[in-house]
Amino acid sequence: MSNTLLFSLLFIFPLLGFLFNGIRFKSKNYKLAGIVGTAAVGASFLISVILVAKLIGLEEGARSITVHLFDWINIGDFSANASFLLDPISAVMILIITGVGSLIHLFSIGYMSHDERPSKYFSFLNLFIFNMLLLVLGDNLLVLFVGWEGVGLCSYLLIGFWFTDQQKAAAGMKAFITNRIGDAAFLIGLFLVFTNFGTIEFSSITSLLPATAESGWSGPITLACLFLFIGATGKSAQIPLYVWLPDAMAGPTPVSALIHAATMVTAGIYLIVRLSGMYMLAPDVMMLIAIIGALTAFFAATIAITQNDIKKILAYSTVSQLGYMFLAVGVGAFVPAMFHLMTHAFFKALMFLGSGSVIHAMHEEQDIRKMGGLKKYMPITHFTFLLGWLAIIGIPPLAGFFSKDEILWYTFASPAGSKVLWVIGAITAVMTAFYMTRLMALTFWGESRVSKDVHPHESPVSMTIPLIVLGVLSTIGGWIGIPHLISHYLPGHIPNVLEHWLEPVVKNIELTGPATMADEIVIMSLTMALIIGAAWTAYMFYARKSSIPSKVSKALGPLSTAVENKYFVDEFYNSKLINPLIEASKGLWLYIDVNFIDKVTYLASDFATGCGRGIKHLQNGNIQRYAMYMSVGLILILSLILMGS
Amino acid sequence: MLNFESLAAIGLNHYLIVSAALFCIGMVGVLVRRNVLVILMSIELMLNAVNLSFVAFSHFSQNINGQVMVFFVMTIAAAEAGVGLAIAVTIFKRFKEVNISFFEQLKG
Amino acid sequence: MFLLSLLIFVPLLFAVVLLFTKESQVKYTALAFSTAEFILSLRLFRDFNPGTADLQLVEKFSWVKSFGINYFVGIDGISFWLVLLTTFLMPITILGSWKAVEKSQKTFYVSLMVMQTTLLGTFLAMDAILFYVFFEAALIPMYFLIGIWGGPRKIYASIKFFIYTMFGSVFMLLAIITLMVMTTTLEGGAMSASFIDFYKLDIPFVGGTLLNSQTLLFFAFCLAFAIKCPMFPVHTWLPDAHTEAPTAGSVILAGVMLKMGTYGFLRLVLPMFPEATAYWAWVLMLLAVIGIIYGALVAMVQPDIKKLVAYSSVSHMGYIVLGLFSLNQFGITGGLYQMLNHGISTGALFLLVGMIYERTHDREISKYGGLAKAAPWFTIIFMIITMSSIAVPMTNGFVGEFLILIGAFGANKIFAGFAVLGVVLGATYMLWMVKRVFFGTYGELVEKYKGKLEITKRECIVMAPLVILVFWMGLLPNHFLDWSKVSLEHLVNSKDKYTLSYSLESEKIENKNLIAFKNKTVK
Amino acid sequence: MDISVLLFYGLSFIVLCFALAVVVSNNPVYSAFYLAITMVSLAFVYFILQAYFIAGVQLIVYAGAVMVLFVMVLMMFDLKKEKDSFSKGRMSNFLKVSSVGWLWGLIAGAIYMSSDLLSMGATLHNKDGVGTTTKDLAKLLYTDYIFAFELLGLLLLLIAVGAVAVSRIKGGTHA
Repeated sequence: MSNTLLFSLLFIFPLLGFLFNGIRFKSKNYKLAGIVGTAAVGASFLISVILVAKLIGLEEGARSITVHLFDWINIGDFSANASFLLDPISAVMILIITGVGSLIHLFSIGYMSHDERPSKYFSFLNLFIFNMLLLVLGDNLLVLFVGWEGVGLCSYLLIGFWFTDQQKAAAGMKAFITNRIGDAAFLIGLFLVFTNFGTIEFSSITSLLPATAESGWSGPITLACLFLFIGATGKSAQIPLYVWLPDAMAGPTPVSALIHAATMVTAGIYLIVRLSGMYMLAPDVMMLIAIIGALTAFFAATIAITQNDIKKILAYSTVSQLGYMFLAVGVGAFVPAMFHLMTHAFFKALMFLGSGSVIHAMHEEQDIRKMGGLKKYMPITHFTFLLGWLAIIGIPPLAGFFSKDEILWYTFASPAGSKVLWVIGAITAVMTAFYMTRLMALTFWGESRVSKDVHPHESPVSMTIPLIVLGVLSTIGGWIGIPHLISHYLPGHIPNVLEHWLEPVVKNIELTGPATMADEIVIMSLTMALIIGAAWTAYMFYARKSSIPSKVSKALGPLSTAVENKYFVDEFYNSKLINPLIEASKGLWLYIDVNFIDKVTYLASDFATGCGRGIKHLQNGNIQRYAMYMSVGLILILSLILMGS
Repeated sequence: MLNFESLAAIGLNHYLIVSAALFCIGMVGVLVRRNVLVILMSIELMLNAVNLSFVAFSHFSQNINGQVMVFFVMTIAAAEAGVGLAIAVTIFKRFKEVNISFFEQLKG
Repeated sequence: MFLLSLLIFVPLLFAVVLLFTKESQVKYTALAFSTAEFILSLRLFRDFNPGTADLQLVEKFSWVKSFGINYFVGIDGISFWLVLLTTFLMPITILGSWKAVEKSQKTFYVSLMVMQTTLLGTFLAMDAILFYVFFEAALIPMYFLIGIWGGPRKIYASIKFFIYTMFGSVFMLLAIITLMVMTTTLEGGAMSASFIDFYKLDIPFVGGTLLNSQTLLFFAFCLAFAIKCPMFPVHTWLPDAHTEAPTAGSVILAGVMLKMGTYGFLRLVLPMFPEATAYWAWVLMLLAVIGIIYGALVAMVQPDIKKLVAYSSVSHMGYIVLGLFSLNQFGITGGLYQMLNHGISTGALFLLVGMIYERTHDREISKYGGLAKAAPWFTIIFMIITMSSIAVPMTNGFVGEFLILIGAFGANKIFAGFAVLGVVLGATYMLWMVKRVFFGTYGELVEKYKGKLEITKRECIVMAPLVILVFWMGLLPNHFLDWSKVSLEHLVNSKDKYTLSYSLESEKIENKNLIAFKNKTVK
Repeated sequence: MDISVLLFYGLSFIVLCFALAVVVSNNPVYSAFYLAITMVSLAFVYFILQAYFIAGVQLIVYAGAVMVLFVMVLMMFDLKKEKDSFSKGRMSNFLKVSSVGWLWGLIAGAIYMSSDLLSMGATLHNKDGVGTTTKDLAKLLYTDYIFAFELLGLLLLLIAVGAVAVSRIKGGTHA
């Protein structure tokens, strides 16, 4: 089959699914809707596999397939066509998107079986896959932006899926608008790229890059990178635009798994990795990215420790993990960032789906304080969740370990990295271990605190299969990127497949520092020890009912209140940005529009009517007066004529 | 400055000045009187003033066309008096008085 | 074949016919007529040649000979789509207001028909006086539309609308007369009111001062068109006019009439006063940017849906002006494209708001809520139009807005930066409104009219072409832009010395005959 | 002193005095009477100016018919001496009178200044050699002015009908 046809089909399947389910959105037949939706994405997945196989078949170094579907915008020397590029980066992405996507679709069939509008749900989900594919496959920034906005739109629609709840609708709106702020910056970045390079195609940009890096903040490439990064903070929920992601948990749980953990939120990472060549030329922006990433990772982790809503914890954990990825790209570790993106997609999707399974079993109960001891009711869920837990806290040989470890190593050793950032990253890893263990402990272990009228039960097969598959992936997914340090000692010398695969398009920063293999081993074991310690502590605290946590939070006082309330960031935004803006707008309307501009025009009209009122008396209907005016006028004219002559 | 000879020999000027005076008197009447009938009379005066100057011109230029015009003016004057008086009668029927100010009722 | 004259005056003929139609039949007849007019206008696709920047299908007859005023109409890539937009929106508007108009239907549809004549005349006129006549005449039917079928404050709104626009036009008339006097200095020495001769004028310009002829003329025209657009700070007539106008009035007003202002910028200001435009473009851009942000902010806090949409118009029109005055190909193309987009998406928004108003007779946002549950299909269509309005990619709004922004970025990075902020604010006010009207639990009005809120078949037919266009224009903009490309390129490239050549239709026929004759003799 | 000079001054005096009396008189009946006298005096002036036919018509039409009309109407109204025979407003009355006086001054001045021109023009214009007798007048009226003459006839008919129609209207502003 030709590439064009394959690409078209790749897009057409989800689109058809969207249209099919969208037109019959009122139908309550969740099975039909679910099967069609899942099949659409599944078909896309198959095509992705075929495409990737084709890509692998190509010669190394020339692995890219470009397909031009149709001309889109061609004005003057600006051209952005609907053309697509499949290269190693987008190959990884489309496999994740369609693969994890179809698992989540499958899971959704069971999850949405009691919902009123399953067709609508699946149509949105398919539309999301379509847009996400656009995002990762676009061969220029504008097509990427189309997908970028499109996934934002789907996210808006899906967060506000249960729109009768005003809060959920508001969460959707918040997500869209926050994303829009990022998008606006993205657009500026795009314009800057266009003015600098005269093109927005990735391949042309790469070939036009200058040889030397810029220093300072005013360079054109630096500015372009900066604005694109701001765009990425919106989509990938980084400081200061992360606020929408925790609220986004208002959507159905599989949505959180797909959009707000596995795929959409990683678009920012994808963007920066895609433009890694350009970012390497802007070291200041790289530093900023690393700092922002580290801070986001840290603060989100602290918030996660105090949350009690199972989904909120996972949400903050996602923000934190995304922070990791930004830290990675910030220090020049692009391949580890992609690696972590992939492993994170597996284990976080797994955990979200697991939490969905739990919530489903608990009849929409999300508070972990009302759970506990679910292990015996839901063994499969528990087991897969356990795998996810081990993966995220980074226990070898599960997926998370390899990616996280590599990020920390690069942070430590990269010339763009620093020890401080490494410390922050390590602490975050410890905190991650802590809050994840807390989540496990409170949910699955210990005594049951489930209320009497709720009878937890294991989820149906359609929901457990995705869990199992993702569990397997979370376990073995890391093995494609085993660092040299370890593979060196392994039998058969398993190479770092991922790095090798991405090498033609993305290159990590060269490690030039004095760090040695011994340092790497030390660092790795140190973090391992800390993580295990933290997990153990958390287990002791929460599974074994301890009073220490409450004592600690009391001891910390205001700090812990601040953390529990998410540092009052939402409140700050509301009171310092949004409300003043609304008040100011009201002021503009009432004082400028109604009271100033209109008043001024009234003044003009008052002047006119005033004049009329004055002159009106001349015309009082007295005919003799009129005759007088006539004669006086006549006389005046006559006088003028006669006097003049 | 006053030329008594010109006073003695009656020329066109004399008639014209009389005509002008008559016209002005009529005009004053139109402007200041309230009674519609008197106003109509004043209009007749003005028309007569015009006639006078026509006749005078005709006489002094030995041109009969002026008198033709006077003839026409008289006809029009008669017609105007007829209509004016008819309107006055209507007004009188309504208000029992023929004050010009009642014509204010005509305003929009 | 006098296609353009036919296009302009056939609606007038229809209006006369409508006068003699039975009151009960008048709406069907009006729909049939406007559709016929639209089909007639489709002939332009055959007769118009997009490959040249020349004025085409020209008709020129002497009108007032001594002043060089002609009945002079012609079409080029700039006016092409606006003409089609007008003829396209009219049947939709008529079908959309079938139910809304109860009293004196005949007058209503006659007004719409007359409106169409004046609008088309404005877009096709190539003679300044003819242009002015149509430009002003368009006010009259709109005045009646608002004044007769409007809301409670209709008299206030219609008079405000009339006086505002009239005020600007007076300056334009003055400027036109000045230009006409200036044309006597051209070769030939005769006075002329044709745009073509205006373009040839070399009007003295001194930068930095206001009191020189080109600057004064520039601002005179700008004032007229800025009020029409409307731009900040002369926009206050628009919200009032829109809130009080009946749906059809709003659609035509937003969809087509506002474009008269931007069209004027493009047709007259840019080519006629190149130096002044280049020098003073920043003023217009500044006002446009203020308009974008101001309109969006004020729209955000409106309690009335229609007023919100009206203020959003102020914001959108700001984008168009920003694009036009960035004076590069992206901006101008985007501006023209956005004119069409705005016509379609805002027109559609007004239609939708009108539909819901027909049912509930209230537009207070706070009284709504949960509409999405009560009227899902209606919500879907509304969402699509909303997406177009806030310029989500793959809809028409995005292409226009993107081109404008990239153009503006080329002209002035700071203005463009602020304009991009408008993208965020645009999403904010629309989505906030959508949230309050469509989401949440049933509001009092929705509760009251629960069963009757869903969109009817007739309304679906009204909206379908608009929805299709939203995507068509968003995905395949070249289908549309190709028709204007050459003209716009010509305008951009020869900004400083713009000329527009044309050949009369009758001469063309003669030429054809001549060629045919020659061919014969050769054979 | 020629007798015609005396006659002119005397008649002018009478004409002007009675004209003034028409305007000033409080009683419309007297006004009508004074007007009649003015008319008759004017007829004499015409006589002096050798416009015999016009003088006759003046007597018949004005002093006769029109005055009769006035008197008839006056009788119908039964008007007495008026209380406020002049319009209100001293300022405006003063303005009116003074402006009219100013007009007279202007006209008189104009005549005085252009007296030479007038006397010259007066002798120049009789070029077609038409006489000034009543017969000539009649000839002219029925040849050159026949159309206007007939039109006047039509006008008089219209006026007669119109006057009847207007005066037939019953009272009330909207009758």
